[in-house]
Amino acid sequence: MKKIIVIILLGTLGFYTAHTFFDIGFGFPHFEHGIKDVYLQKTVSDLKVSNTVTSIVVNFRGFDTLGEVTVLFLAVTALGGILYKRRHEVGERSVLFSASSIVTSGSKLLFPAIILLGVYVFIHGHLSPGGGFQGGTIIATGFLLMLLTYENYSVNHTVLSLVESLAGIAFAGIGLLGFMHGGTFLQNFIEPGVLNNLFSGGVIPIIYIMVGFKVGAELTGVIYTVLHEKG
Amino acid sequence: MIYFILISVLVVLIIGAAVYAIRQKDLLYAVIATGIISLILSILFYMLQAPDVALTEAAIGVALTTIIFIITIRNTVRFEDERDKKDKFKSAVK
Amino acid sequence: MNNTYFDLLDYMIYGTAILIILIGLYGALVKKSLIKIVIGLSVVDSGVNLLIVAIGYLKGGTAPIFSPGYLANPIKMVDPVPQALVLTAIVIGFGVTAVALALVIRLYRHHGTLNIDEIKDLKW
Amino acid sequence: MVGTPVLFIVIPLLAAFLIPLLGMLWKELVRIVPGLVLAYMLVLSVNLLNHVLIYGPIVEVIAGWRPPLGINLVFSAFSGFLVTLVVFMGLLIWVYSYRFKRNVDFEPAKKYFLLLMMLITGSVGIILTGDIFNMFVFIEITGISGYALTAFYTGRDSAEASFKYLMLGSIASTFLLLAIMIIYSQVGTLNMADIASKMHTIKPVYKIISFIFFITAIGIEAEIFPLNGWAPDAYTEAPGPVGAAFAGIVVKASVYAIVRYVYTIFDLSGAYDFLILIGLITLIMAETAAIRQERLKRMLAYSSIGQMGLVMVAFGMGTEEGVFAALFMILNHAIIKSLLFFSGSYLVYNSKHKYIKEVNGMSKYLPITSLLFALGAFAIVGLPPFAGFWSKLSMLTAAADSNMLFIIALVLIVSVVELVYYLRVVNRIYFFNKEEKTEPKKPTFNALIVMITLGALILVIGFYPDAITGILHKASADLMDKGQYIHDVLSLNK
Amino acid sequence: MNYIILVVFLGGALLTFFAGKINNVLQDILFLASILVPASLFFAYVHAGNIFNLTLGGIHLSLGINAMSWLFALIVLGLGSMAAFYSVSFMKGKERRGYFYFNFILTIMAMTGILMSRDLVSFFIFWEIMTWSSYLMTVYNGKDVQTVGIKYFVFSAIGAYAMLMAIVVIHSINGSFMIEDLVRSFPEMPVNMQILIPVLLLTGFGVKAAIMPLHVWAPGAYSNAPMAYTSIFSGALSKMGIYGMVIVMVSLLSYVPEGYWFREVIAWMGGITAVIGTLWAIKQDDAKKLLAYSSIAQLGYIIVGIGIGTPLAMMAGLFLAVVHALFKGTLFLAVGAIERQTGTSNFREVTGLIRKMPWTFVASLISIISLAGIPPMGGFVGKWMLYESLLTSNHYLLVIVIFFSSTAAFLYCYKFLFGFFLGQEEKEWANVKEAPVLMVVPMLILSFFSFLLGTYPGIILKPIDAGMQYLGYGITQNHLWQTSVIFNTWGNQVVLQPLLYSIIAIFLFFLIFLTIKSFKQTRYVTTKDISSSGEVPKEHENLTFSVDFMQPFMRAVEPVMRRQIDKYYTGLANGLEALFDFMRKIYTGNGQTYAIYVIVFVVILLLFKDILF
Repeated sequence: MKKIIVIILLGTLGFYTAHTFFDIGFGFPHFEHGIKDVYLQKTVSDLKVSNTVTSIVVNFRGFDTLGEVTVLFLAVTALGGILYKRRHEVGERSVLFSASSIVTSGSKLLFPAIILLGVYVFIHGHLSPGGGFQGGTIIATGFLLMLLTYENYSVNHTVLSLVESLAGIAFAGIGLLGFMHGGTFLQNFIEPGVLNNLFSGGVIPIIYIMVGFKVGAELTGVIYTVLHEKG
Repeated sequence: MIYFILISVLVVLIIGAAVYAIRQKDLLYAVIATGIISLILSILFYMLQAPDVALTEAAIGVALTTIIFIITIRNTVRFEDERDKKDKFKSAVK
Repeated sequence: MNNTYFDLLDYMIYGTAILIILIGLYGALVKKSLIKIVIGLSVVDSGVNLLIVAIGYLKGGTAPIFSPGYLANPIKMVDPVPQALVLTAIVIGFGVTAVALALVIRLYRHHGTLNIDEIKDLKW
Repeated sequence: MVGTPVLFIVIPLLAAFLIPLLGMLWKELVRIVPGLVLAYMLVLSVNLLNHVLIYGPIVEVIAGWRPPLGINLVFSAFSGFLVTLVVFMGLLIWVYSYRFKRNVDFEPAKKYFLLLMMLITGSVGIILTGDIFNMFVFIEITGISGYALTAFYTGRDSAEASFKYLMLGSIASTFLLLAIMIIYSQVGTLNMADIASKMHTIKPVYKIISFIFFITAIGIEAEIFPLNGWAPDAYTEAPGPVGAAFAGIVVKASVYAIVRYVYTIFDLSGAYDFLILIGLITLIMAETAAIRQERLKRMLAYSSIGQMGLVMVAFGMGTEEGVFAALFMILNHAIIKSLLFFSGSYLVYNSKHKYIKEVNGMSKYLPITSLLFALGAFAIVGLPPFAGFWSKLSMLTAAADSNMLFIIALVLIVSVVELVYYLRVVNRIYFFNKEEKTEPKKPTFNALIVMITLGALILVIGFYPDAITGILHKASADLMDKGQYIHDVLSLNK
Repeated sequence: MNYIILVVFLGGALLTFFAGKINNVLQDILFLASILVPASLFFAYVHAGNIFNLTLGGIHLSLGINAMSWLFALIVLGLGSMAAFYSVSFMKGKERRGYFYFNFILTIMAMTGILMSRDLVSFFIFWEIMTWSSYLMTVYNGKDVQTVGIKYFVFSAIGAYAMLMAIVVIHSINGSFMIEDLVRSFPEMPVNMQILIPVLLLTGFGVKAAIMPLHVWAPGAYSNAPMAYTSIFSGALSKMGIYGMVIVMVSLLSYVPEGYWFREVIAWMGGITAVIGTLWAIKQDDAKKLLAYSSIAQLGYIIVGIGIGTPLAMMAGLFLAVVHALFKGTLFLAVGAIERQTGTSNFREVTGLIRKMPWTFVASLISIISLAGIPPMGGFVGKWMLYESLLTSNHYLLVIVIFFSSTAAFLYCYKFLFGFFLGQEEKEWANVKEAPVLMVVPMLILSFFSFLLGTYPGIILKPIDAGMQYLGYGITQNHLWQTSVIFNTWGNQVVLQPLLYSIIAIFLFFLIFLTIKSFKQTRYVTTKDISSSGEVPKEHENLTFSVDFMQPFMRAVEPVMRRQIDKYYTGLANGLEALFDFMRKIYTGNGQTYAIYVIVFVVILLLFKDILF
């Protein structure tokens, strides 16, 4: 009964949503004089950033990104709060168990490579696809691999939160520097340089690297917290 | 044409995976199915000319989300209908 | 390449996205297991992300990246804004899912079950 | 000018990132820093509000791009008033809970203050931002802080409440994203003022559907009737001050969002009537649900929901008087309901389930707390000469001027219901004999200060409403002038 | 000056409240001062011309006084001062003194404020302050707070909110809250408003005046409040309802054609209230309840007078209002004194106090005579004028109703008098003393005034006349008083009074003489000791004289009594609560259900989007 009602409801909802979106149409520009044209133009001319998505994420809509890393930060905090137990309540059962030696040695080999990849991705965020989020997540996957294979592998929590905090402070701090230099928060106050150079885009790569560190640390924190949750 | 077929296959796969994820009683498989959804999604993103999104989705959706789901399942129960499963085990033992 | 295929494609991506949303919602609304509900919600997120990216798509467009040695025409680029939004949405969705799963663990600790029908001490 | 609106977001964020580090240096900093930040925000907002009332709104640009491109923050009389209110309430909540959590371990305490600060920051962000997607981000910040704060006490059913909240919040964000994308696909911009100026070009169907999605998404946070299932649970299970924060801060921000959509962004004429309709339904359902509650906080939660319904009715009138009344009610509700939550949580401090019957006879043990609770109860039902009366009067006057006699009658009938359940509690406090099991807990000094401040505010506004009406008038005029908003944002006369 | 009085009241209330922490005597002194100082200030300095204007919250408030409200202020402050003296003694040694004094002063302040209000908002503010302060007094004992107290407040709130609705409607039409503007513009309002506004206002005032279907709160509230306060509650506070009704009936309704029906209906409602109140009063065994119902009945008379609205009827109504304040105030004070001295106010238990509390008896006797409408007390004059006015305006049926009610009132008058003071003396009450001086003197003063008004009604008829002229009645200086047939030279002296006095004196003499004599001649037994009849009564049977002595009468009127309107209200309230309890089940506690509600909400909006937007 409940299922039927839900299906009917969802059907109606789906009908209207689908109707709307089909009507909007797919694969052609829907509007004129949108902001995207300006973005595409300014990212080359003003910011000298070849990846438009990066320039949007970090500069045009950098405020969103600040909020977003905050969301992740809060998620880590929330996880700690929600899963918090007093010492005597902590149980014995762990989700972890040791892996075979092939896996362990393989992971050992892979780990630096993954980290390197992550770093590469976020350093080149303004040039190629990828950036802070992607690089950060890749780094987190690297740590995840290590955490899964080595039962006793532990990330230094202090370092983690230090990285996280410092990266966050750097992000906001750079924003404030922009405020002092250019009058607006997150202003790109460094000379953008030449398009497609590694050192181009002014503060954008710096911020994105910070985002990378922060996201990496936060996601590792999430994994770490959940993984060390003992029933 | 190939492009079209590829997308069709992906679309069918992703919907299949979604249905499977919802219908599967074994939560572990369901979670794997969500991982597959994310994987196909990232391919779709790539085909929709969104490489950044594809990268993110691949890393977060496939790896991280799946793993925290799995950890949760290991910390709680594996099957959707806890009671049923226990009974089934019991009957199987008998 | 035939135009009709592209027409079908028009509906296909949107349709898939909406279908995934609906399937996810169905899971979240009907399934009893808390983990299943969270799975449903994360499936919904996936669908929404696909929908958002699809809105910015331009037929025959290129990724919004001005790579060297590759003549990029801003007019032929897909809309980068939805992609930027989706990046944010994905990360936020991950954060919410993580919190949800932590709550699931807490609830299991407290109630010893994951059946949502049995977890309603607070009502009326 | 002392600062700019962006500092409302950046300073707390910096502090939030710093707090884990500071906690390593000296544990007390974890408590103190959020308070300092909130105090700074209050000073800032008061200063900015003063400035804004004289010189007109401040439009803050971020990353140096003019509004249709970049994200902007708008600190006008309307949003500035709400920000000041929110920050003020936040500071009081901080003071109230400063020692409240001393019996809790350090780890959660650290998180508590951090999350509380971020809850307030998120709400401030919702109010200040001039960009719909940015608003989504802030709603999520608020949401995640809210989930975590709701689940703060491990001993209670708080995880259940939090999960319900999260479930609905997650559905809300889905709808919000859908709505944002429908709008974006039509106008190609995310800036509120830009959207508002281009709204007439959108096909009505899209407009309506995206509005429906918006109202659903934000309605979940703003606790309108069929969407508010999470609210009573969350209010009940969250720590006392957090309940006050939900009632005094989060809901206010969400109602602001709804109002911004209805008044500025969308130009749907039916939206106003819809607000009235939904507000009335919320009011009636919540107040009737409240009358038979067995738990004190749950009753307060339903009452709070009902009050927000009333606020929405006032906003739905669409006249400047109505907006004025609604703002007045928001102010009063923030003050009074916080007082009720604060004093109420001391009345049932040591109780597990917070049953109403456990307040019996508390007046002998907690005289001041009881008196303040009674004051709050009298004020919230709108008895003169307390603060609630003026807002109720202005609301009814506005309704009468819009010729809504039926609504006046309905609102007044519901007020009688409200009166009954509040009086029952007050009677229990004063005239019943204490239950054997209950153990009264004397309020801590800082809690007492906060409660007395709120009580004094109730009396001040009650006896001298002019203290606040000037600002309210300017704020409501500011909201009504949509063209001015668009002009201010898009042409940036800074 | 106007606002200074209110500020003094308010400050006095707060000071008195906190003085209790220091010293009880100080508190008493402050209490008296904060009643008497503003009262004397009022009579010394406030005149019709002084108007104090204030703008608060964008609303123009105005305080001032007119001849009509001066009359009511006389009742409020006069009775209030007397009751204040009484209270000091009454409250000695009781708990919650600060609470009592605070609310007492606040009530007086609120009533003064109501009378001073020249605009509807301040009227409403003071009205509500009066309501909640009197509510707080009603629950003072902590007895039945969840039933009686809530009932009182709910009815008051319904009334007040009806009034509030009227106020905002008036504002939306007039753009002004001033009462003058309302009076001026009322005849030009649309007809539906001309009906709606009086109905709403009369509901509000009717609650306080305990008019028939809205009276159910009164018995409980009157009897639950401390008696020192109930004298004000019944004597003065209910007059605020009358005051409001006067404004509505005269200033508004007499200028529109529909007004006639309103007046008739209200008059009839008053008549019915009088009858029902009287019948219920007879049935009571508790003096407080009896007086409470009696108050309802007496207010019924007043409402009849105001409802009829001819000059004489109005005068009768207002006169009765003053007199009622005097005698009912005294009676409640007397019951308070008895209760304080004996610990109970039940006729079944207390008898034969005439020798123990002679002064209380004297005050009660005078007041009861006045209540019953027997000459030469004030009550007689008022009732006579009422009959007269009813007859001259051709309301013969109403005359019968009122007459029946007043006649039946003798039963409870007798019951009151006999139950407490006459009858056999019991050992249980042998040690009862007369109440303290501070309690006796106010009663005697008040009863003296009842007496004085019977002899010199002109004392009060002059202010009434002034008030009525303010309301727009013609100059009535003497001719009105002369319309009365018997006493055609009322005003300053009544010609036939010597005759009446002698009749009364003889009657009284015999009454008292016979009663006292019968004590001496009969064997002194307890009420339980009845050996003359065949059966030996059981121990728990109460054979006090006053119990059930009008059984046959009650049996005759039982069909009327059985339909207790209170029961319908209770049924309605319980039904509503059950409904609400059912409705809140919609919050099932299941998060999934809530999520489904969200989808239902969206789908409904989507389906009805064309209608809604």
